[in-house]
Amino acid sequence: MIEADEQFDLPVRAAPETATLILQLGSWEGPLDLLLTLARAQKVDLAQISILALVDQYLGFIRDAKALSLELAADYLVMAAWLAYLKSLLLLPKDPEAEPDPAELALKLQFQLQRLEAMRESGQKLLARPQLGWDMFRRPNPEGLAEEKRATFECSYYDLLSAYGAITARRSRSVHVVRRRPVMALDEAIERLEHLLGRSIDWTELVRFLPADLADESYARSVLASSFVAALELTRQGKATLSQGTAFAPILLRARHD
Amino acid sequence: MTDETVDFALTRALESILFAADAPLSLTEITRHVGERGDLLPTLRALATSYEPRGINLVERGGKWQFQTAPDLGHFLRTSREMVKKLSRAGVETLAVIAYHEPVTRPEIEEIRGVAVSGGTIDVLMEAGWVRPAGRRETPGRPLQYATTPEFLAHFNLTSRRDLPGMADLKAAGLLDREPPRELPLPLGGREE
Amino acid sequence: MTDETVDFALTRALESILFAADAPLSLTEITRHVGERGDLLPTLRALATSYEPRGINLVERGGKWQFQTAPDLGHFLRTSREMVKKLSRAGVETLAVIAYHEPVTRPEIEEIRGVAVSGGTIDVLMEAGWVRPAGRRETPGRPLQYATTPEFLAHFNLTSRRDLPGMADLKAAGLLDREPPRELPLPLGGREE
Repeated sequence: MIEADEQFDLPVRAAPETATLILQLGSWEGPLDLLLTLARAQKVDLAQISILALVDQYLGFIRDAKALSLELAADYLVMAAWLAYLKSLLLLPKDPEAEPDPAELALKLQFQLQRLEAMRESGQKLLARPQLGWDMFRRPNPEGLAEEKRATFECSYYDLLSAYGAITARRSRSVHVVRRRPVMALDEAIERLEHLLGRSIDWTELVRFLPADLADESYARSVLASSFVAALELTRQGKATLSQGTAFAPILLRARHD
Repeated sequence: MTDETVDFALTRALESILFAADAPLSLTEITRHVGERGDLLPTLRALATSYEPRGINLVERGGKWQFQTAPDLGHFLRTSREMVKKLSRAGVETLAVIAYHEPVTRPEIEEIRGVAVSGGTIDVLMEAGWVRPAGRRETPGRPLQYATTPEFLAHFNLTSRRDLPGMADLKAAGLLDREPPRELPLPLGGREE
Repeated sequence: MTDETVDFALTRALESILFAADAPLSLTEITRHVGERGDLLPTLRALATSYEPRGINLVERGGKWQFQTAPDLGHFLRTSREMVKKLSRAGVETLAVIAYHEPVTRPEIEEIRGVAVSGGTIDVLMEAGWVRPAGRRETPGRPLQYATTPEFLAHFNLTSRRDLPGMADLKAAGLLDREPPRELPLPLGGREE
């Protein structure tokens, strides 16, 4: 503690900063920022700040701003209303039943101011640290590390041989296993027709010489075509005579006897 | 070969790899280049110690290793063209909030700062490579969380977040608790800038 | 300050300057960074000597100084990640056809296999080091021929291609009786895979 009479020896101090806190609403980032600035002006540890004094300062500030007809953002006014409410709670006689507890609300405001202050200081401390590209430098053009991806392939001798075996098996099947084609060969048809015709001298329709109930349609058509050509061939050889009344009429056939 | 010469060969390999790398390397990445050689950390730490008094330092930043010049020699190396990115006050504060509280959601950043955080502020931090989205918080609305990157640690010459200035004190004071004692009914929601 | 500590400070400055430089630096360029400090050469040479056993070396080339990785450590700067891949069925078959019929052209391989052979299949066999181009066939179109490599013989532990079992051996081993698994012979011109 400084004794009263000692103060005369002290150098003249600068005027306290509170006096310089003039209205400059635009430069605060919202009500909390303004509250923090006001709290800082109290020049005490934020943990020991008088919330009541702070609330009065804020409300006074808002009142002055309105007197100067400065435009106040809505959130400044909302905060003012809330702080006025908090002030009324703090001034009323202590009611243990009160919900919320005004002391707790004041503590929380204090906590929030402390936390914002802490983050603000930490940001500045961070910026004061050595920084890459200003204090420290990395190599500007490092060669870089190359990474080649090399694949090794897996294939056993057995895989190789069984693959070739499979190909060979495939090929041999396609060479030797001839699919039965559903046709009656011309030779077969001639032989058959000649045998059936025999020595018959009655005109008989060609279709009557065809085998009955041919299930396979394509085979039936092949039989018809081959038998017709066979009939023409037998006629050419002089072994049969062909007759047809009109176009698309049934083709008639009989053995020829000279 | 004695143990000592084996270590020496490994040390040389680590030096060359970290020197040639075009980005800080994690232990996994280093192992890919030197092959499986057991725990590399003791050798890396010994190497870092041997470089400490030199003009080149080997440092670990967020689990990644890199060579860089000693922080006190910047004045030899700066050219007038280089300029430190000027962050706005909102940017510095938001970066500090994210770094000290990560992972943190935007509503939480806004609550701490007492103003709405404009999209541009977080954008600038992400563009600088210091901040990244870090998954969603499994709470109603599943808000996106933000965290810092290894590049942030490297930029500010920090080995890990534990080295953030004042980290231990802030933690002890309870100022980094995600939830204050109970939810604050303070009406906040001003606009920044 | 003794001479020694002055030299040490200069040494650190030189280290950082040469490390952060984007090109080899001449004495004049180094002087521009550190300022006039008398003859830098002895300090540079001492620094180079101190780095000699390390994985990073300081070297002078045509009057310009630079750090570089030690020349014997190049292999650490490249990694080859080995990936084991199973050869596809098309690959195995194509390899077998080439082995039994070399030198063989692609149309011939396709005829024997009964399916079109994609260029990728032969590429994979060449990447594996088992197949090589073996000149052009002197027929219309001069198609490229393929043959196996010594690596092919080594991989399958064969002394020469004559060691490949003949048809009779394959039959005796039951390898000609089996149904080809899954893949059916497609008419020529079909796509494989």
